[in-house]
Order: sequence, then structure tokens, then C-alpha cells
Amino acid sequence: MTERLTDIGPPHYEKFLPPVVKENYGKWKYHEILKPGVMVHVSESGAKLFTVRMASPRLLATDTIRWIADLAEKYCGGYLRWTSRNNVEFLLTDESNIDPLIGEIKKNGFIIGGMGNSISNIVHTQGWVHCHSSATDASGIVKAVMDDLSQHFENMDLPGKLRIALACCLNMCGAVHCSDIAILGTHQRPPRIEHDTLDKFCEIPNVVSACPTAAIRPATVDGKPSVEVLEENCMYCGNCYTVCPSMPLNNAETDGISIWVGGKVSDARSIPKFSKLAIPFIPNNPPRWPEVVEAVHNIVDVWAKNAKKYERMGDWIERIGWPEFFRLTGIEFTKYHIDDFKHAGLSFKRTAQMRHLPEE
Amino acid sequence: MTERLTDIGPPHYEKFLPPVVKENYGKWKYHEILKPGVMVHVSESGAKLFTVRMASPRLLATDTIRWIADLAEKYCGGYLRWTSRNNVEFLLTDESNIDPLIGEIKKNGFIIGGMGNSISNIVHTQGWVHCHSSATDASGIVKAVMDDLSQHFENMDLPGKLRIALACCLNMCGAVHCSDIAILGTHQRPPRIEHDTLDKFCEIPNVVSACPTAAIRPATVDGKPSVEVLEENCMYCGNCYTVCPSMPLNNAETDGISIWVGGKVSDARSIPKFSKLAIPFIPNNPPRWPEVVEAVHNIVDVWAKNAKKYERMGDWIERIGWPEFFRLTGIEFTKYHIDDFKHAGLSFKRTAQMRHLPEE
Amino acid sequence: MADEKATPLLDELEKGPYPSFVREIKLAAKNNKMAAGVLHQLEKSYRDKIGYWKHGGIVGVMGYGGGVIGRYSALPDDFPEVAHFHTLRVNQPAGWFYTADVLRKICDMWDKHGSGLTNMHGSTGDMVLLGTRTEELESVFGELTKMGFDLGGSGSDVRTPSCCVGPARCEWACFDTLKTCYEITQHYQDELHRPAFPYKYKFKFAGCANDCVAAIARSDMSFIGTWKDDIQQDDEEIKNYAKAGLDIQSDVVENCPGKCMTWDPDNMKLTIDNSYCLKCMHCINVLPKALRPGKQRGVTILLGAKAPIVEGALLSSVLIPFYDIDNEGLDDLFELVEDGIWDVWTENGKNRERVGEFIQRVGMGNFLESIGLEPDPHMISHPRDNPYIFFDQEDEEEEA
Amino acid sequence: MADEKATPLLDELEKGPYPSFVREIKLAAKNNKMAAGVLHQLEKSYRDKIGYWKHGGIVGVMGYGGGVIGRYSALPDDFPEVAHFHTLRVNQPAGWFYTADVLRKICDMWDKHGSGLTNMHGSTGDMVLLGTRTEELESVFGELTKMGFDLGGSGSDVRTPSCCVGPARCEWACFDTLKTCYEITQHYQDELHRPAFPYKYKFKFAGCANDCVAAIARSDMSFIGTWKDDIQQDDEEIKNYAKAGLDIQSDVVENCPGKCMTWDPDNMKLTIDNSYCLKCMHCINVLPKALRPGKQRGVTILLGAKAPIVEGALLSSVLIPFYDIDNEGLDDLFELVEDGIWDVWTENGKNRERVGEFIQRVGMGNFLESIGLEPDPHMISHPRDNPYIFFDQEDEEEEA
Ligand code: SRM
Ligand code: SRM
Ligand code: SRM
Ligand code: SRM
Ligand code: SF4
Ligand code: SF4
Ligand code: SF4
Ligand code: SF4
Ligand code: SF4
Ligand code: SF4
Ligand code: SF4
Ligand code: SF4
Repeated sequence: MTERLTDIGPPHYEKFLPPVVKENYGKWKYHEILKPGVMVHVSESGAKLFTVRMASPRLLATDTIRWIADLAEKYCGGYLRWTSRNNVEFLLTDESNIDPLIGEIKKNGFIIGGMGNSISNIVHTQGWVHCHSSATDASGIVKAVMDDLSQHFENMDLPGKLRIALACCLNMCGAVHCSDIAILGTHQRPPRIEHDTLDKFCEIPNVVSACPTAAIRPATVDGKPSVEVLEENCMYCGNCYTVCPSMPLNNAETDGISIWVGGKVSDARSIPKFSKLAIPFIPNNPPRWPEVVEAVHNIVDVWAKNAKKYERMGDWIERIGWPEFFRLTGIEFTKYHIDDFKHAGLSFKRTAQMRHLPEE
Repeated sequence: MTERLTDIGPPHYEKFLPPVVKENYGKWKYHEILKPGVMVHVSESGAKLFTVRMASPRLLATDTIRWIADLAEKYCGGYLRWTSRNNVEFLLTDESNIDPLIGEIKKNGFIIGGMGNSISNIVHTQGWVHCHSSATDASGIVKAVMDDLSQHFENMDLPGKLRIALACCLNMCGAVHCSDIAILGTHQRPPRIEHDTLDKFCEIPNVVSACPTAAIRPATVDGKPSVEVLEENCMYCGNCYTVCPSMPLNNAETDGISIWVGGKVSDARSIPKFSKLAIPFIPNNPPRWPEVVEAVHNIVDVWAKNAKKYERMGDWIERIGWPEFFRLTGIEFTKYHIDDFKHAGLSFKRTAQMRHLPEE
Repeated sequence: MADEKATPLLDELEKGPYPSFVREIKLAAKNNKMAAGVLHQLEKSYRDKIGYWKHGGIVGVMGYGGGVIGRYSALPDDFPEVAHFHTLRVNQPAGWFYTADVLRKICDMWDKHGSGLTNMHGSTGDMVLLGTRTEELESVFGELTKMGFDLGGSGSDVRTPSCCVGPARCEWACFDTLKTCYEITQHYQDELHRPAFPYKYKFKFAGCANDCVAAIARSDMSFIGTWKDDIQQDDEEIKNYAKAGLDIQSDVVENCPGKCMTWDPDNMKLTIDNSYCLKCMHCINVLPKALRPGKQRGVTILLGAKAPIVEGALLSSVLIPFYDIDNEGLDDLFELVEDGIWDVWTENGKNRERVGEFIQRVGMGNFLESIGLEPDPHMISHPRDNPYIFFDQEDEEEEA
Repeated sequence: MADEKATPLLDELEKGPYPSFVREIKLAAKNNKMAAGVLHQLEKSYRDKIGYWKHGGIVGVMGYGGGVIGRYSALPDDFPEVAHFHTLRVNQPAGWFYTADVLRKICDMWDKHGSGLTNMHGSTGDMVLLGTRTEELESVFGELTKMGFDLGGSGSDVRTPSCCVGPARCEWACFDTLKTCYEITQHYQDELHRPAFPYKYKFKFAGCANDCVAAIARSDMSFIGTWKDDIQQDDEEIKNYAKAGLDIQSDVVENCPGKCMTWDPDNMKLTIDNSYCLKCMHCINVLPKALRPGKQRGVTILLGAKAPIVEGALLSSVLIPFYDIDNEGLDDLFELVEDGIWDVWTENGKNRERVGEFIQRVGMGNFLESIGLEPDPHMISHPRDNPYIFFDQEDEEEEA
């Protein structure tokens, strides 16, 4: 029997680099987007590398990966990569392979695009497919929203890049907190306490200290050590559930989604910023979450119509002001929009500089 | 005996308004600064009101007020006012009275100016003249600093307005926290606890709860109820002393001054902002605090040399960046400059946007 | 101890071009023992680098809980003249206007009953009479009220309101700062003189966004004048400024925070997209003959400024984006302040918790609900960026 | 219960133009029972609007503390195929490059030992193998290592580092993101596989300020490429862009956050005051043929990003303004990380306290001191605005 290998780390990336990349590594000179989903990088040596970007649902069956591998073999000398937003990139050196490749991709029901000033794939998480924490599904909403927005994936018809992300609970796996539009699974109720099992599965002092609002206190229930939750102090963050399986938050009646806007990650032009609350709550409505689709569609539309060239969602809103954002989108402004967490005061308007909205 | 009057409130301001003001109240059309310390307001009716602004040390003897009253009578029909920064304003209708008035003012050792893009009077507080809390004197530093800067009071030779304020302890009476330059009395040591008297003068639970860092705990000392201070948690805010006379903070050896820059109040161009720490500590050095005078002089100079027209201190620093501010002024950047209070994290540089300073 | 009366250190501060407070103290000290006392105690402070005042006890005039700051020398044996050295805060007339007459009367009274030293004015706005003995307080008060003056605030009460010069001399006043200041002061005489709040409550009134009274930085309730319609524009005067050499593009247009101006140098035409104007005053400040605030004027009311103690300094933040105060009057406002803000704050505020800190503790949303105001996006610089929303139980029932 | 196998709700999500995850699950379900199980449990979730997974216990491969997320169905009687449904996080190759070959091998292995379902990739960057049984874990691990792959992180360890495509395809990479990512991953194999920290620690590497891997938002230690000297400028190419109709003034100059560009339309000349350039990438992004990052390249290293749980989300903030990583290598960095940051954080951090929260709790100044770095004004957006300075006792002695 062979020795059990451990701690070997990932394979060296050089093994997987196409020859054109190895030869021109660090020597790329410029790039051009040739058409939606297709770009070329030109090296100082004059060598060219063509990239065709294909949308992916991220959740892939092995058969689909094999199909992708086949395409890479046929058109790309067997080389390909995935992007940081889970799209597939075919890496070609022969320009004449581009259109046949795209033909095969489309024939199999996949699409290409996501480059330049477009909407790329929605970064997302597990949802009901795998996670125990989720307040909503991930893949289903992503599919419904992208079906609706796919023209903006396949075309470069937007003022700037628009990055949408989805996380199925407040743990916010992915970078949803810094997205142009973030779709966030949101609980609205304190945890249910399963007093029967709590003492067995959880360490009570850990549970108590896990709560950021000090809403959890030790308590004896039916003679058993357990905890109680001061419901009015609970903000449904789920941190207790992470450390204690006997305090689930999910609730078929009251779980749903909140929508956040105006975050970004890049340092281009403006500095990175967090997404801000647009819509505090939309109930779950599977299989296609039409209210969420509609809400995202509306925000994208209003932005696309009003923003200047290169203006990311958040930069646009900062220019026009939040009152105007709420007016243009027709979204209701509520007390939930006003921060009441740690740095709340810094989000109050501490200036008399003000635009008065047209009276309607 | 006459009835004892109470709650009559201040006299009605109309009693003190000069006739030209009564007639043109709310009808002023524009103003012009005619020369340093002299401006004219022109009414829609064509009427003119001339203002001559005189520096004041704020702390005035009755004899000086009588002298001011005499001048007002002689040149202004008996009318005058004080400004929100404690300067005296003579209100004239006869333009030919301006120069004689100024002549008399100067003869008595007072100066005129403080208008337009100049340094006006330093808003300040009591210091050793009257307050029990002070870490430094107020009037003395103000006098020394203004002696040094008086050319900027008497001339309009600065890029924009420059507002200096001084408070003699962290209570910050006045608006020093939003000044272009703030001079702040600063303790560096925890309170001395006078255990003998504490129980008599102070309510221990009040004292304990007054401390923002929870540094104070009840304790019994020599059999008497008192308190103890966890010295490493104390940030010398003096809040305990405010509620308890037996916990004075002042200390001849370690009291002194910190200097803050870049705050403003007006909404003109940029929104109001707090002053930020420039120099953490300068020891008290009466009677003329030369190190403080020099430090303020330097900051004013560097700003005056580098700022654009209308650019207040804070706006200038935001344009050039704090690293450049520290480089140009030669002020040392220390760990004390990095915030560690409530909102500290928000003052960290959360972007890769960066200017690299020239290597020196 | 050579010359008991020598003040070598303070004498240094008589030198130099700026008016000297030492000269003032010496002037008063000529005829006034208390002034002499403060001079010599101050010289000792300069020598020792430390203040010599004790924490003040509760002193005041009959029936008032504020207006007097008690002060005692820590060295009464060395400086018996200032064993007591209380100040009186005298409520200034709105806009700090005086006549020569009334000033002289106050001076005469203060020479008789006090130190002959004053602060014109204190940072809150009061005329501060600096230093007298406990037994003089009632006499001072009696003479003041006879002249038509009253005390201002101190302690946990309404503090002496103050305002910018406003319509009395300024062309930019968007509301009557003096009248509003006066009327609010009169209306709140009881609250000013009898502390009944968790902590102090300050009012300040500035006629426009220049905020010449620093209202937004140091009053719990800050009134700042503004307008809703278009800036009044005189194109001829703009041309005059340009012809006189003002660089409209770089001095005006490029400094506009609303980024809503364009300058056509060929036609010397300035165009303002007023819907984007932030009412910041800059362009008006630079072109006072050509531009003026609009005609539909009022105030923005902001809440909560304070100095840093305890939780850090605050600037006021928008409570009422626009209120036509000159035409709609003060009654609605009194109701909001008394039955709304003060009620909730007095009921629920902690001891020494300013209203701004209180709002942060209970949450602006809850606070608005409790005082009966609708949330408005003008109140915030941006919506929350953290997901920790406390949902009302009621709402949930509806939504479920 | 009509047709046990019907999935009418999920079928709705096979419709529409975007590639469908339901199609993927069905594809796998044809030959794989676990995939079928997850399909049917998911249909029930869609019906009931709730997830049916239980909190995972501790499962993993021998000797590793991370890399596997345990997962069990809450309804094992109804869906016995997914009674166990653990995922494996497989450390991706840097830059997510693959060959057709290696992908096929992984697929074959996963059809044999798992659900046939994957995430390409997880949000941290791993290849996620979605769903298998506890008893399969060792076999999967054995086959993976034979292919040259290893597991990534989970739990309180170093998490799988990831990087942008960098010099492999991007003309803007200011350092070798792939090499750095690979070398750091290899160096920290032990920390990656054996959780010993207060909480997770993520590394991400972006070649320039565009930050195509969202490093600043979601890695405890974020590396972002930058440069120190002047932008490389090709004036001819700028003219070409202008001639082709690009509005250099409004598209480039007016969007420059450093406000350091001027455009002379008559001479088609772009001038950059590089001393004010913020290295934001915008002008380079718009004019890729004409402008390029300078030649003196390196990284800015930032610390502390994380999602909101518990104290609110954080972005990384500057720790090392500039480091010439490609030339100076990683040794100094390893020392700073291991003997500095991790030492201090592991010693003093609370359970489940990310390094960013830790720094805020102990104070950046103290943190820097403890790891032996000098404070630098590049680390802050502005100095403190509150007066609550904790002065060192030593300093005082000196000053006194
Ligand atoms: C392939 C990928 C890197 C990778 O290692 O996988 C990549 C590749 C490129 N990015 Fe990116 N970016 C990639 C994710 C990102 C991300 C991260 C994310 O979305 O989570 C960002 C930060 C987004 C944000 O700010 O929220 C990002 C912000 C940019 C920007 C700045 C955009 C802006 O205006 O803010 C540029 C510059 C530009 O496009 O002008 C850029 C430019 C580019 C260029 C042009 C760089 C180059 O010269 O090769 C590449 C093609 C751009 C395109 O798609 O239009 N890339 N880029 C990622 C593709 C993701 C996808 O499938 O869509
Ligand atoms: C007399 C006074 C009001 C009063 O009721 O007493 C006053 C009077 C005027 N102010 Fe003021 N300001 C007065 C305190 C203030 C303050 C408050 C303070 O300093 O504590 C501010 C806010 C300062 C800040 O932002 O920190 C203030 C910010 C302004 C500004 C905005 C300046 C800026 O660029 O930020 C203007 C506009 C301008 O000057 O262009 C202004 C303009 C004016 C005008 C031109 C208004 C007018 O048309 O009459 C007046 C003469 C200005 C001058 O002195 O150059 N006034 N002004 C105050 C004189 C104080 C003094 O003795 O120096
Ligand atoms: C006299 C005056 C300073 C001056 O020389 O001008 C003054 C003097 C004192 N202030 Fe003040 N404050 C004075 C205006 C202010 C201002 C400015 C303003 O009102 O516009 C502020 C900042 C704005 C604010 O209210 O936050 C101010 C913020 C404080 C604070 C901090 C309050 C806070 O919430 O942070 C304290 C401490 C306290 O209240 O316990 C304080 C406390 C004090 C006490 C009563 C000392 C104490 O701890 O009890 C001082 C008495 C000094 C003395 O011996 O005469 N004083 N104080 C000002 C009042 C004169 C007047 O009535 O016109
Ligand atoms: C699989 C993945 C989501 C996905 O579908 O892509 C994921 C899944 C989980 N994350 Fe995550 N996180 C994943 C990337 C992230 C990211 C993004 C990143 O790493 O770039 C973040 C935000 C960045 C950060 O680290 O802050 C993230 C922030 C969290 C948090 C909040 C941590 C915090 O400090 O705020 C938790 C809660 C926790 O750690 O207790 C969490 C916890 C979890 C757990 C382990 C649930 C739990 O409470 O124990 C999830 C297991 C789901 C499952 O059943 O498979 N996950 N998680 C991602 C890892 C895949 C991979 O290895 O490639
Ligand atoms: S966001 Fe929440 S529910 Fe979704 S995968 Fe992450 S931890 Fe699970
Ligand atoms: S969900 Fe969050 S706030 Fe509510 S009890 Fe649990 S830990 Fe506390
Ligand atoms: S700032 Fe402090 S020391 Fe100065 S007057 Fe106010 S309370 Fe007294
Ligand atoms: S000075 Fe401030 S921090 Fe120090 S013990 Fe007193 S109240 Fe606490
Ligand atoms: S605040 Fe405005 S209205 Fe009042 S004096 Fe200043 S400039 Fe005039
Ligand atoms: S008032 Fe201010 S925002 Fe409005 S147009 Fe003038 S400069 Fe611009
Ligand atoms: S972060 Fe910069 S170097 Fe890396 S892929 Fe994006 S643009 Fe290129
Ligand atoms: S990189 Fe950014 S800051 Fe630098 S010149 Fe270009 S646009 Fe301006």
C-alpha cells in the first residue's frame, strides 16, 4: 500500500497554464473586448490570447464539467479556467475557433457575456441545497433574477459594471455586503429554543456570550438547564444558532429576503463601500420569487436610465442623494432604513446641505 | 418694596436696534467688505449700514465697556453689538465717522479686522481665571497666539476663513471640536482620589456610573467607603470629577495642551466636520506657551502657503491627504493619532487608493 | 516672597499687539478688591502651572435652579477677596445688540456688587458677570430685573438660546433668527430657570447654511435657514463680477458641492440646475450682488449636537428637513418639543444623557415613532449598512 | 402524495434563458441516488419554504481539522439518500486554471464516491464537492491526493487563499498574484488543515486596485497591487482614443479621484500630476492601450475584512502601504504574520473574534506596537477626532 499523502497543497498552477500564457506570463500589454463575452489580450511579443466567457449556474453536474472539458479540448488545446464570479473562461489562441465554440455553447443552452459594462454572474451561496442556516434558497432566486436580467449579461448596455450577490443568511458568505445589489436571506424571528436537547448539544456559557445584544440568559426550563431569549433584544443574527444547533431561526412563515444597494469592491474612481438597505423585507415566494425579481429589475432599470457612464450604483446614488433614489425607484422609506446599530449616529444627516424633492 | 420680578427673560432686542436696522430689517440686499474690519450692508431701499469690527479679549473690565459705550455714542448714535466670536461691532450710518472711530480704537491699543478671509477672535473659555476643571489657562494662550497671528486678523491675506478655538479641558466649552485649529487643555493622568472627603461630597454609585470606560469601582479605603480607579482604563476625560469634587485631575507636572485641526461648522462647499488630532501633547509653559504659539503658527503658515482660494483647513487636508499634511508640517505621526474609541475602525484607511510620499 | 503685589508672569501678557486680558484685570483691580484677588491668584497659577478653583457648590438666586455658577478659591487664606467668586449668566438680548446706555447701567451695577469683570460673552451666548459673593447674588438679580434683564441657564435646563445677527444686518437670513430666538426664550422661561431635564438642552438659530452661530456643532436643537425654490440670480451683476476679474469657473463653479453649475465664458452666462443645489451658500457668498437665496424660505431643524463628554462629540442631524417658520409660527414646534421630544427624553433619558446620545441609544427610528414624526430619507446620509434590523412583531403578523 | 418523483416547483426553474441548476441536479440524478435525494428534498423545501438540513457534526479526514463541512438531512426517513451529505472543500489551483484532463479525473472520482454535484467554485475559492457520506471521505481524500489535490480550509484555520488571474492574463498585475497565492498556501499547509486560531483567517490577492477577487471586502489579509512611480503613458495612443471619439475630459479626467489630470483638447495632450495620483486604475481602465501602471510595482497589504457577524462588517484597512513583494520575497512577511499578527491574535483574541474585530477592540496603535510596526499616516483616513487619548505612563515621565 502506498503512503498516505497529506499537506501537499493544491497542484502548482503552472501545470494548468496554456502555453501562450506561460510564454507571455507578465508580458500582457493591453486587452480589448471584441464583442460581448469575448476579449483578446495582446502581449508585448504580439501574441494573442482570446477569452470566451460562459455563464455558469455554479452548481454543476460532473457531466456538464465533462462537456466543458470536451469543448476546451476541441477549441482550446484543453485549457480553461473559472473566474472569481464562477463563470467559465475558454482560452483560445486561434481566433477562428471563437464562433464555432460559441455555437456549441449556445446549442447546449448556455450563454456567453458578463464582460465590460454588463451584469456578470450572481455570486451566491448554498441555500436550501446545502446549508442549515438559510433563510431562503440561493440558486433558485439567482436563476429567476438572471433569467430576467440575462439581456444585461449578453449585452454591454449598462452605464458601468453591475455586481449582484446573494447570501442566504446574515453570515453573508460571499462579498454580498459590498455589492451593487445584494439579495440577503433574512430571518424576522428570534430563535426557537429546543429546551429538550439544548443542554446536550450546546455549551450554555458559549451560547450566552455568542449573542451580540446580550439577549440570551441562562434559564432552567422543566428542570433542565437551558437558556431564554429576551425577544425584544434579538435582531435575528443567528450567531446563537451557529454555536448551538438547538436554537434554529428558520421559520417558513416569516423568513424572506432583504435588498441592499450601492456597495462596491474596486478602488476605481471611488473607494470600496458597503451596500445599504433598500427593501427591508420581501417574503419567500418560491419557485420564482417574482417580487424579488421585480424589485431587482426596477432598481437596475432606474439606475441604467439615470446613471452617467462608468457610474456604479453607489456612486450614482451618492450623486443624486438617497431621497432621490427612493423617489425614483418608488421604494418606501421606513424606520428600518435608519441605522440603529453601533455606528448609527454617523449615518444621520449631520449637515444642512439638502436637496428638496419636487413636490408631487 | 417693589415686587420681585422673575422669569421676565431678556429684554426685547428691538430696544437695542439702531434706527437704520429697524427700517431695513430683513431688507438687506448685499454687502461689501471695504477694507479689513470694515464692511457695508446696502438695503433694497438704498440705505447703508457700516460695520467696524474691533478685536476684544472677551474678558472685559467695566471701564473698557464704558469706553466702548462712549465710542458708540460718539460715532454710532449709541448703537453697537457683539459678534458670535466675541468681537465688538460698531454700527455706523455716517461713512465719514469710520476713520476717526478707527483712530480712537487704535489709540487705546485695540485693533480692527477679523473679516473676510482672515483669522477672527479665538473662541475660548475660562481656564485658570475661573474654572476648577482646567488643564491649562485659556486667556493667556489666546493672547500669546493672537499676538503672533495678529497680522492675519488685521489683513485678509489667507486662502479662506480660519477659526481657532480653545477649551481648557475635554468638556470643550465652545465649539472647539469643529474648529480649523483647536487648542485643547489635556490631562494625562487619572484623577487623584481624595479618600478622606469622597464619601462626604460624592455619591459613589453616581461616580462609578459616570466613567465611560468603567474604570471606577467602589472600594473601602482606610475603613471609609470610597472608590478606586483602574488606571490603565482611564482616558482622563474628567467626567468623574464633574460629578465628584474629590477626584481632581489637574496636575502641575503633566497637564498641557493638544492641538487639533481641520474642523469646520459652516455648510459652505463641504459639510461640517470635527477637528482631528495634530499634536497629542505640549506641556504647559506659561506665561506665553511658546511651543503652542510656534505649533499654531507653523500650521497656519503651511496651510496659507498651500491651500487654494476658499479652501478651509480641513478641505485642504482632505485634498492633499493626511500623510502629506504631516510631511509638510513636520509634525510627527504617532500611535496616539490612531483612534481607539468607539468609531475607531471607521477612521482606518479602508481602501487601496493611496498617494506615496516623495522619498526624502 | 518679595513683592506680594508683583505679577511678573502676567505682565508678560500685557505686551504684544492683541488686546490684553491682563490689562483688563488690572484696570478693574484698581478700584475692585475681587479683581485684585483674581489677578494675584492667577499669577500664582501661572507660577505653579495649575488652577486654584474649587468645585462650586449649589448657589443661586431664590426660586431659580440655574444662572449662577458657584466658585470658591482653593486658597481662601491667601486670596480672601476671591474666597467666593461666583459668576452670573445674564441672558443677552437676541443678536447681542446693545445701547451705550444700557451697558453703562450694567457696568455701574457690577462695580457695586461684583468684581467689575465680565465676559462679553460666554460661549453659550450669555453676558457673563465674572465673580461675586453669595450674599450679593440677590441684589444683582434685583437690579438686573429692574433694568429688564434676567438670568440665563445652567445645569440640566434649557440653556440661553442664541442666534446670528440675521435679518437685522444680513442679506442672507432665510428666517427671522432674532424673533425666533426671543420668542422661544420667552416661551421657555420656566424650563430655563428650573432644571428638570436629564441634562442641558441648547437652542441656536442661524439664518443660513453659513451658520455664523455654530448652531450645528453646539446646540441640541439647531435651526438653520434654507430655501426651496431657485436661487435668485441677477445676470448683469454676474457679468460685472466676471469683468472685474473674478474667475467664475474656478472660484464658483468648481467649488459647488451640488456640481450643478455651468459657466459659459463666451456669453458670460452662469446656469444653475437648482434641483441639484444643496443650498450650501458658497456661490452666494462669492457673488453677493448677483445671487441671493430663493424666495420660498424656511428652516431645517436639526437635533443633537454636543461636546465629546461622554460618548464622543455629536453634530446635530436633520429632524425636520423644511419648515416655513416665519409663516407657520411656533405653536406646532412648541408642541413637538414639549409633548414630543422633551416628554420622551425626560421620561426615558438617563441622568446626564444629552438628547443626541439618547437618540443613538434608543434608535432614531424608535425615537421618531415615539414623538410622532414620519421617517424621511432627508434625515440620513445613507440607509443602514448592517443587517441587524429589529422587525416589529406587528409588521410580521401582517406580512406572514 | 401523488407522484413521489415529481418536482413541479423546481421544474419551473428549468425554464428561462439562464443556465439552470435544476437541470444540473437532474443530470446528476440520472445515475446518482444522492443527487436524486437532494432533488427531492429541495422540492419539499420549495413546497414548505424552509430548508431541511441539520447542523453538521464534526466529520473530516484523518489528521485534518478542516476541509469538510458535515451535513445531515433533517428528514433522513423521507430522504435516506442524503441522510449524510457532507461537502469537501478542495483547494483550487491558483487562478482557477485547469486542463480538460484533470477535470475529467475529478469527475470520475466524484461520480464514484459522491453525489456527482459540485460548486465550481465556492465563495472562498475552493472547488466544492457537494455531498457524500462519512465513510467515503477517506477514499475521496486518497484519490484527490493521488491526483495532486489537497483539501482547503474550514473552521478556525487559514482558509483557502485565492487570487485574481493576474500576470497569467492581465496586463495590469502589479505583482505575481498566482505565485504569491501558491507559495503562501504551501507555506501554511499546517495552519490550513489544523485549526488553531481564535477564528478563520483568509488571504486574497488582487493584482491591482480593480480588485477582481474582492480581496478588500472578504479576506482578513488582503494584498492589492499598486505602484509608486509615474503611470506609463503613450501619447500617441491617447490621441488615437481621442480621435476615435472618446471624450477624454468627461470620461477620464472628470472621473479621476486624485483630481490630478488635465486634458488639452487642442493639442490632444493628457497631463497627469502623478504625485497626486491615487493609483485607482480608472484612467488605465478606460485607456488600456495608452496608459499602464508604473514600473516600480508592489503591493499594499491590508488587514481585517469580514462579513457582519458579530460586530458589523469590516473592510480591510492599510497595514503596509507598499511592499515590493516580487523582489523582496515572502520571508519578512511570513515573520510578520506568524511572529507578529498570529502570535498576538492567538494569544489575546477571544473565541470567534476575527483579526479585524480584535484590532478594533485592542486599538490599532497598541496592535501595531505589539507586532512591531511603526504607525504611518497612510494607515488612516484621518486622525482621531475624539480627545480620549490613552497616554503611556513612560512618555509622561519623559515629558514631565
Ligand atoms: C476574470 C476576472 C478575474 C479573475 O481572476 O477571475 C476579471 C477580469 C477582468 N477585470 Fe475585473 N475581473 C473579475 C472580477 C472582478 C471583480 C470581483 C467581483 O465582481 O466579485 C471586480 C470588483 C467589482 C466591484 O467593484 O464590486 C472587478 C472589477 C474590475 C474593474 C473595476 C470596475 C469598476 O469600474 O468599478 C475593472 C476595470 C474595468 O472594467 O474597466 C476590471 C477589469 C478587468 C479586466 C479588463 C482586466 C484585464 O485587463 O484583463 C478583465 C476583463 C474584464 C471584464 O470582464 O470586463 N475589473 N472585476 C473576474 C471575472 C468575474 C466574472 O466572471 O465576471
Ligand atoms: C458677525 C457674525 C454673525 C454674528 O451674529 O455675530 C458673522 C457675520 C458674517 N458672516 Fe459669518 N459671522 C460670524 C460668525 C461666523 C461663524 C461662527 C464662528 O466662527 O464661530 C461661522 C462658521 C465658521 C466655520 O465654518 O467654522 C461663519 C461662517 C461664515 C461663512 C462661511 C465661511 C466658509 O467659507 O466656510 C460666510 C461666507 C463668507 O464669508 O464667504 C460668512 C459670512 C458672513 C457675512 C458676510 C454675512 C453677511 O452678509 O453679513 C458677515 C460678515 C462676514 C465677515 O466677518 O467676513 N460667515 N461666520 C459673526 C462674526 C464672528 C466674528 O467676530 O468673527
Ligand atoms: C462659561 C462657559 C465657558 C466660557 O468661558 O464661555 C462654560 C463653562 C463651564 N462649562 Fe461649558 N461653558 C460654556 C459653554 C459651553 C459650550 C458652548 C455652547 O454652549 O455653545 C459647550 C459645548 C456645547 C455643548 O453643550 O455640548 C459646553 C460644554 C460643557 C460640558 C460638556 C457637555 C457635554 O454634553 O459634552 C460640560 C460638562 C458638564 O456639563 O458636566 C461643561 C461644564 C461647564 C462648567 C459648568 C464646569 C463644570 O464641569 O461644571 C464650566 C463652568 C466654568 C466656570 O467656572 O465659569 N460645559 N459649555 C460657557 C457658558 C457661558 C454662557 O452661558 O454663555
Ligand atoms: C460554502 C460557502 C458558501 C458557498 O456556497 O460558496 C460557505 C458556507 C458556509 N459558511 Fe461561509 N461560506 C463560504 C464563504 C464565505 C465567505 C466568502 C469568502 O470567503 O470569500 C464569507 C465572507 C467573508 C468572511 O469570511 O467574513 C463567509 C462568511 C461566513 C460567516 C461569517 C463570518 C464572520 O466573521 O462574519 C459564517 C459564520 C461563522 O463562521 O460562524 C460562515 C459560515 C458558513 C457555514 C460553515 C455555516 C455555519 O454556520 O457553520 C456554511 C456551510 C454551508 C454548507 O452547508 O455548505 N461563513 N463565508 C463558502 C465557502 C466555499 C469555499 O470554501 O470556497
Ligand atoms: S449565507 Fe448563511 S445560509 Fe447561506 S451558505 Fe452562508 S452560512 Fe449558509
Ligand atoms: S439571533 Fe442573534 S440577537 Fe437573537 S438571540 Fe441569537 S445571537 Fe442573540
Ligand atoms: S473647557 Fe473645561 S476647564 Fe474650560 S471652562 Fe469649560 S469646563 Fe471649565
Ligand atoms: S477621568 Fe474619565 S476615564 Fe478616568 S476615571 Fe474619571 S471618568 Fe473614568
Ligand atoms: S448665518 Fe447666514 S444669515 Fe446668519 S449672519 Fe451668517 S450669513 Fe447671515
Ligand atoms: S448654493 Fe452651493 S450647492 Fe447651490 S448652486 Fe450655490 S454653490 Fe452649488
Ligand atoms: S485585479 Fe487588476 S491585475 Fe487582477 S485581474 Fe483584475 S484588473 Fe487584472
Ligand atoms: S489612476 Fe486614478 S487617481 Fe491616478 S491619475 Fe488615473 S484616474 Fe487619477
